Amino acid sequence: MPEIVFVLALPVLGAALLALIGHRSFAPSVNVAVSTGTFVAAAALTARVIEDGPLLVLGRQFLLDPFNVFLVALTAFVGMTTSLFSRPYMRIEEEHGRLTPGRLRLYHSMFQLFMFTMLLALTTNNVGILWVAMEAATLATVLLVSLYRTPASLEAAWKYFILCGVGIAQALFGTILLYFAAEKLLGAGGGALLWTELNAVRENLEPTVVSLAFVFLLVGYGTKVGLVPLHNWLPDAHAEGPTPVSAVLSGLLLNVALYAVVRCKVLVDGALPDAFAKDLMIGFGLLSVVVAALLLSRQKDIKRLFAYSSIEHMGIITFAFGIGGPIANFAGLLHMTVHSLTKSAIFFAVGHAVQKTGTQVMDDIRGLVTISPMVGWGLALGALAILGMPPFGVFASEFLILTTAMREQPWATPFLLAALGVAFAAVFSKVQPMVFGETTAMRLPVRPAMIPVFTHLSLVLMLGLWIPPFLADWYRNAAKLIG
Amino acid sequence: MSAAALLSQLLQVAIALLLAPLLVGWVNQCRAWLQNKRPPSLFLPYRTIHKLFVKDAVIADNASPIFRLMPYIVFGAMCCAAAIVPSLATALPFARAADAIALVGLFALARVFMALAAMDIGTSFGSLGARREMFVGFLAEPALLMVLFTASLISGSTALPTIVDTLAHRELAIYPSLAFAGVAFTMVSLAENARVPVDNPATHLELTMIHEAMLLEYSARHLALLEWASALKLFNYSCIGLALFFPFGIAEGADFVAMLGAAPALVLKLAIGGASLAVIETLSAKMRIFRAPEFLGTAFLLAVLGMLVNLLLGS
Amino acid sequence: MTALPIGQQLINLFAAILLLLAFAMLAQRRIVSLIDLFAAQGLVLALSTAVVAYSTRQPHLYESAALTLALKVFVLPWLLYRLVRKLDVRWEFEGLINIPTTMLIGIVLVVLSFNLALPISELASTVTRSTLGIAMASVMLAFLMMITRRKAIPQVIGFLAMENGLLFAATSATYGMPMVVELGIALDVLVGMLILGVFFFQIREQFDSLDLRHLENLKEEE
Amino acid sequence: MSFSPLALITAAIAAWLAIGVAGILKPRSLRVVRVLFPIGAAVAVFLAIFAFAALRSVPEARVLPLGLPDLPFHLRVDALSAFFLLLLGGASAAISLFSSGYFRAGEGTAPGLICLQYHTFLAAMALVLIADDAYMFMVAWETMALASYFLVTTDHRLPEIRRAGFLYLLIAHVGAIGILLCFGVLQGGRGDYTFEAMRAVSLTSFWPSVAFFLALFGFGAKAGLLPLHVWLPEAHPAAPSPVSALMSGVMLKTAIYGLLRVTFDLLHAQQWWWGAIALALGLLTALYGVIFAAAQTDMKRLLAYSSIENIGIIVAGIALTILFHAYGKPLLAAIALTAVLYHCLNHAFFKSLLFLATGSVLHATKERSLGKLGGLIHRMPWVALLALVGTLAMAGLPPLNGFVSEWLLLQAFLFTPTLPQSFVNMLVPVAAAALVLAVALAAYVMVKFYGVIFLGRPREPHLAYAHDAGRRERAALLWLGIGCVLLGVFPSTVIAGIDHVNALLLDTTVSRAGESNWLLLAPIATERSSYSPLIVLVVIVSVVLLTIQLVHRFWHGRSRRAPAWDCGFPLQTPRMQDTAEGFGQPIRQVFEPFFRMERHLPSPFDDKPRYFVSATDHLWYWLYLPIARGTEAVARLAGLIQRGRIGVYLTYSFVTLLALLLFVR
Repeated sequence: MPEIVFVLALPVLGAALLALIGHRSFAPSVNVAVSTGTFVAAAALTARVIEDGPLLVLGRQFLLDPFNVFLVALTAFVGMTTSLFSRPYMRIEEEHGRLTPGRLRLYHSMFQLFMFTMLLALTTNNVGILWVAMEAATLATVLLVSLYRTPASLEAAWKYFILCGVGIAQALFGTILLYFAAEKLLGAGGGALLWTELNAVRENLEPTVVSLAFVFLLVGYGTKVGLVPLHNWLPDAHAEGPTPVSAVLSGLLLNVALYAVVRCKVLVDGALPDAFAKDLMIGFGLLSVVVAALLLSRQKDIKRLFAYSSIEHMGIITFAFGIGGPIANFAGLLHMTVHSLTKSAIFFAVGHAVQKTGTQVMDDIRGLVTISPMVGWGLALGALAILGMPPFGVFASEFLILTTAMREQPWATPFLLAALGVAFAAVFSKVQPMVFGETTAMRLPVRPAMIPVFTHLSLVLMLGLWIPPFLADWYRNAAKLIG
Repeated sequence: MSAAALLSQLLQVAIALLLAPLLVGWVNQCRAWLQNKRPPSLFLPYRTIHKLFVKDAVIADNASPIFRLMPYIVFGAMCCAAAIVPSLATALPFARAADAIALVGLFALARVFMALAAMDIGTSFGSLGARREMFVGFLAEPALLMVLFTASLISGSTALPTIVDTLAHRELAIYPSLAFAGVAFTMVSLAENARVPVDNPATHLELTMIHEAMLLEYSARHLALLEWASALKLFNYSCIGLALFFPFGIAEGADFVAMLGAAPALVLKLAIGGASLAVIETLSAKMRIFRAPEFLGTAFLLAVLGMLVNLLLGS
Repeated sequence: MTALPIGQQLINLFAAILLLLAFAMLAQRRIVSLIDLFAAQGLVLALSTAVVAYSTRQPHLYESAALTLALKVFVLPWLLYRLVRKLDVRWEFEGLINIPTTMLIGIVLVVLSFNLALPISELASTVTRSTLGIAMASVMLAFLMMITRRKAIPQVIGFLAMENGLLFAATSATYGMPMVVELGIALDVLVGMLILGVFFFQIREQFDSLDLRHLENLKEEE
Repeated sequence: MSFSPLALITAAIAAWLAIGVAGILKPRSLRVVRVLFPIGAAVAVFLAIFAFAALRSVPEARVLPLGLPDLPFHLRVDALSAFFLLLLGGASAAISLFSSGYFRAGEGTAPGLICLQYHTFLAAMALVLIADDAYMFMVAWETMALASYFLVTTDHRLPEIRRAGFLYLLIAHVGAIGILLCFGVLQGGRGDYTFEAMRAVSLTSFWPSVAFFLALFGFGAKAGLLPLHVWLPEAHPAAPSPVSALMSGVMLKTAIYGLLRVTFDLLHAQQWWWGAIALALGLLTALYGVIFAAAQTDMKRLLAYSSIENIGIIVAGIALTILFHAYGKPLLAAIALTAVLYHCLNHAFFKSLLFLATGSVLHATKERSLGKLGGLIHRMPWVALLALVGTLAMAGLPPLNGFVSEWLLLQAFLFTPTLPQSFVNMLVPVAAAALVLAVALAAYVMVKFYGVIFLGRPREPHLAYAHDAGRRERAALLWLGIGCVLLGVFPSTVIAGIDHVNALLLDTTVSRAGESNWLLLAPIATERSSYSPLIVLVVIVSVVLLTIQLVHRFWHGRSRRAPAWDCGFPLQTPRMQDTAEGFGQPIRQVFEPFFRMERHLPSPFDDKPRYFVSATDHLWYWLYLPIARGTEAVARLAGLIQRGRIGVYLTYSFVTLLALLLFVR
């Protein structure tokens, strides 16, 4: 199975290589090259899975089914565009003297390591390894968040580490309980932690244990998803880390954590007669949407703003998976895709905007279209897209989620209506004056890397108007898988 | 429509045109008697109109075409109304061209043009008059419509001929709804025809005048047409009132004989109506302009009450 | 009733000691002795794992016991000692909540986790099932400790103690996780510890103290 | 591909989009725009023609290979959508032509970008009208909102314009979510979002009512129904005049279209009490709008408020239709619906005409405040003449078009007492009274509007240099003016067209039932009611001509010019004319409770006496600000969960964990 090996090996080798060569002028290009290679491998892998269905490889340790393979492709793609974006961005940061070559070496190798952990978490078939990979992802990003070594970034990293570490520990306890429940059916040893095995026997898993396990798993991985009230690390980490890191945190890490939750939900749904897991996820999702929308209206820092919007969207997706059924799951998966594309695009634009104006305080950012039309329009369109304005893809998924919710969970729709309204008012009233209006700032000489932004946005636009058939089948199968 | 019908139609309009100034003269005479003055000649209005036609017209420097065209349009609208209102006969061809609602629309058209022309010169009094006129109008118009609605609810139609026929052919009885409507109609027509207590046609005291303030800049033939038009308006309103509340003796068919038969009845009814108008004007005092809304509001209320009563009691 | 086999008696003993140590850590203010307690906990954990391995003939548990011994008794405490010496932070001041209250809450937690663990223990087929409740309790107590401590290092020790509790749960409930996972966990813990070490110095050089009160600036303003 | 109407309409829409893209190619060049907009106008004319063809042909559906995987874009054109497409084409043809002369370079957004936004706006509106599934409808709907938002904020440097745009987009978005939920109800849990499927679903218990009121909320937000009207008077003055014309004249009608589509096409049975509530809401809106219009001093705000009034009237008509239809009186329902559609058409024409006229005035004088205009009839005769037509039409005067629809609506009101429900019968006189009051007030407002702008003497010296509109503007205004007259004079012909819609929605028709012919309009029977604007027009005109002839024959036509007499007042300045405030003052006084008044009267001792009065909307203070403050307060509370202390955060997750564990037990 070459592809999977490449997908996993390339980032590791890249990390090692970048750590060895240190920060040379060509290090960013190496970074880009490795990420591109990973994406190519992932694409090949995806193609194969589309051709001959789910794969179970390397001693059943690695599973590739429609659900995770599309996340693999997405992750590799966003990783590639992020590396493209970070090349000029980091150079400017260095020119501004905010980063030293040593830190850039750290940044590049850690970036690759982070990619590896996420890809591992996605592809592994072993629930335990999944946990290990999630923990490793936390560790890798902690150093990225504290890259600037400013007091604020240290504080953010510390909170991130402790909160996620503790959360992850709960997840480990959940995993142990899961193993405990499975091992009576599958016998001790590696088999009992393989998701495929668990899934095969999920009807016979002991309900009480599984429900306990799911509580621990939800609280654990939910902390990384950023579900309220476990979300407190998220805005700090997003606001204080370098922008490329915020982009991948928001666009990828949250997805991966949510992926873990959903994997567990599948098992629990099988084991429990009642809709225990569904109810929990609906509750958490709704709470997150509402609270995040409210907090959005109080933000002053642009990156914090979009961090909260990530919490809101994760809430929406959790809500969708909680509803379940073909349409809601389809919508949830679609929303995962468009959210990570849009949100990372927004963070790219935000990064350039912040570099041009030299501040993250929104009241001091004005008239971006006059400073740099590309950045301005990128931010405006991205914000409108993330707010669920058609013809962008975010609207497509929200359309499906809301219309389904109206019949499945009517009681929830008033909250959603109010929350989405508040979120729109909050974000748009802040973005509009930043994009338009008068400005005193000069045009900076540096050319922003806008290709990633507009690639993402045009993809999102396409998904709003036309979803390629293979992608659609893919979502459908994944939705069926999630049940 | 047959030539005879057309002829009788024209006859009715002609009669209206001729009788209108006479009605005005008659009202003034009655009022003079009631106020112990020596009455002016019954035909004074005709002389006035002729005199004005003879004079040379003086037009303000910055007058626009609207200003010059307005008298003709108002006059035309009033003639059209005279053709529609069943004064002598009901089965007239033009009566179909506009029902009660359209009739009110015609009056509104005339009013709007008067107001616009009054604002055209840009004098303080002109715009003051225009404002007050529209102010009175926006309350009087709905009241009038409500009155007509009451009638049309009784007759199940908004076509004036049908209304008149139904009302004329009902057995005599007390109709509280019509009573309400009658009072409302009287009040409205007082306001609409610039009569005391809302307006005083006999004065140019700037604080009180409404209708006259709009005509200040007019002279000669334009003024003559306007005088004539307002006389026609009074005539039309009286005919509407008579048709609604005393529809007796009006000609059913459209032949001359019937109409000639109906003419004396009409004259008689008009004489009585004019006299009572004079009485009202003598007995009541001109009210401040800001009292006008209350007055007209009462009329409006009465008209709506009339409708409600009609729906409640079915009569 | 017949007396339990010796192995199980030992395991129960170790479990009791583990719980006791957890409480001790909750009560302990001096960082150095906190580290000692942590090391002791690791030792007990390793011993119990070994006993389980012996009494249930599970060779792979010996490896995990060795791993625990190496990591939790030698490497991590050593690292912590060095840190404490380098940063010389010896004293921990009053926690957020005073000790007696903490203790009371701890008791409540223990009762609660016993309750929660009971149904699971019923199902367990292992000789060590009764200790699952204790494992959960020590996890909870570690959690409580993390909440109540104001200094960075005790918080981290709490974190590691939680890891211990989890491992104990794994061994007691399921005779340990598969080896890959065990290794992965161990690796994560080690790396995490190293990163934290780096962190302490950074925090120290930024705020010249390890008091977490300095790390309360990122928040929603009123 | 056969040249069916739908295909041609789709092609026209595509052409619009192409024009927009062509505009963006050279964004800064004004010449390109000058060429592109007339082409867009031509496309609009063709669209109108195709729509007219579609109006009389059978419904026709197509599927585009776009959209969601299980839900490609469904297109369908039936009589209802065709009618509104006709409206769109007819009005936008003139507006595009006007725009080609209107937009100048340099102010705000680049002309090429405006061209793109403008034509996207047009295309989106057309797509809303031919959408046949919920997803495409929503996409087109929101695209419409977005494009119009960008057009409104063309001059985005001004904060108040940005504020207006924000308010507009916010309310539009919230309304859109309401519509979305409405469709969520309509699909009945089947997961099939085509309108075809929705027609098939039969909802039970309270679901139909939920759907209707969600639709009323959503579409009402777009149409400017109370209390969601606040964006209109902000957005219309902010937007460039052609855009205001397009939004007020056409876009509001798409909301009416949606309401009709949901109520009469997708929902099967209507409840009478929907009608009652909608009636109350509509009339309240009408009165509210016209009263505020009377108090305005900005000409575009005035027109915006009068749009609110007209929307209120239209909604009242829809409510009547619901009432009649619920009580199984199809003919009366058809009359009411005819009135509704007719009024939509009329409003599209005269409101666009007036907004474009204000645009010309704005360009000629750089003034928007009524207090600084006046006497423009001498400087810009063309605009003045055509604006007069619009003014009379909007004042609802015969023989112009505004009157016809109001006449029909009043007829419908008069027939209501035949309903079995006595409560409704009691409601009607009051409702009719309110409607008539609103119509009469509209006349007041229009006299103020026209008189203050075009008549009297210029209130500012620089007005003397005002110039008349350009050739293209004139042509556009002429088109609309002629439209007003024709719509007013040949009602029976128009109604014959509208009857296709009646046949579709209520399967009955007006013109075949009554005794109407090309000359005479008699929906039921000539005995019941009849109206012939043509005769009225001919009579008045002939009398006017005849009188002029006779007067000149018997007497003379001599006249001379002289200074105004004005009761002999010696000196007169333009300042002595009535101002807009003055003209609105009586209304403000009578309807005082409607306003939130702030008056500053000069004291006798001021050396520079200033009079200042502002009449603002109570709803801001009773509804919107409380909501805003409430959200603010809740948000502050939510902020309290994040106070930065890590111990507290840990406690959150700890407590959550314990709570869940107990929940599991």
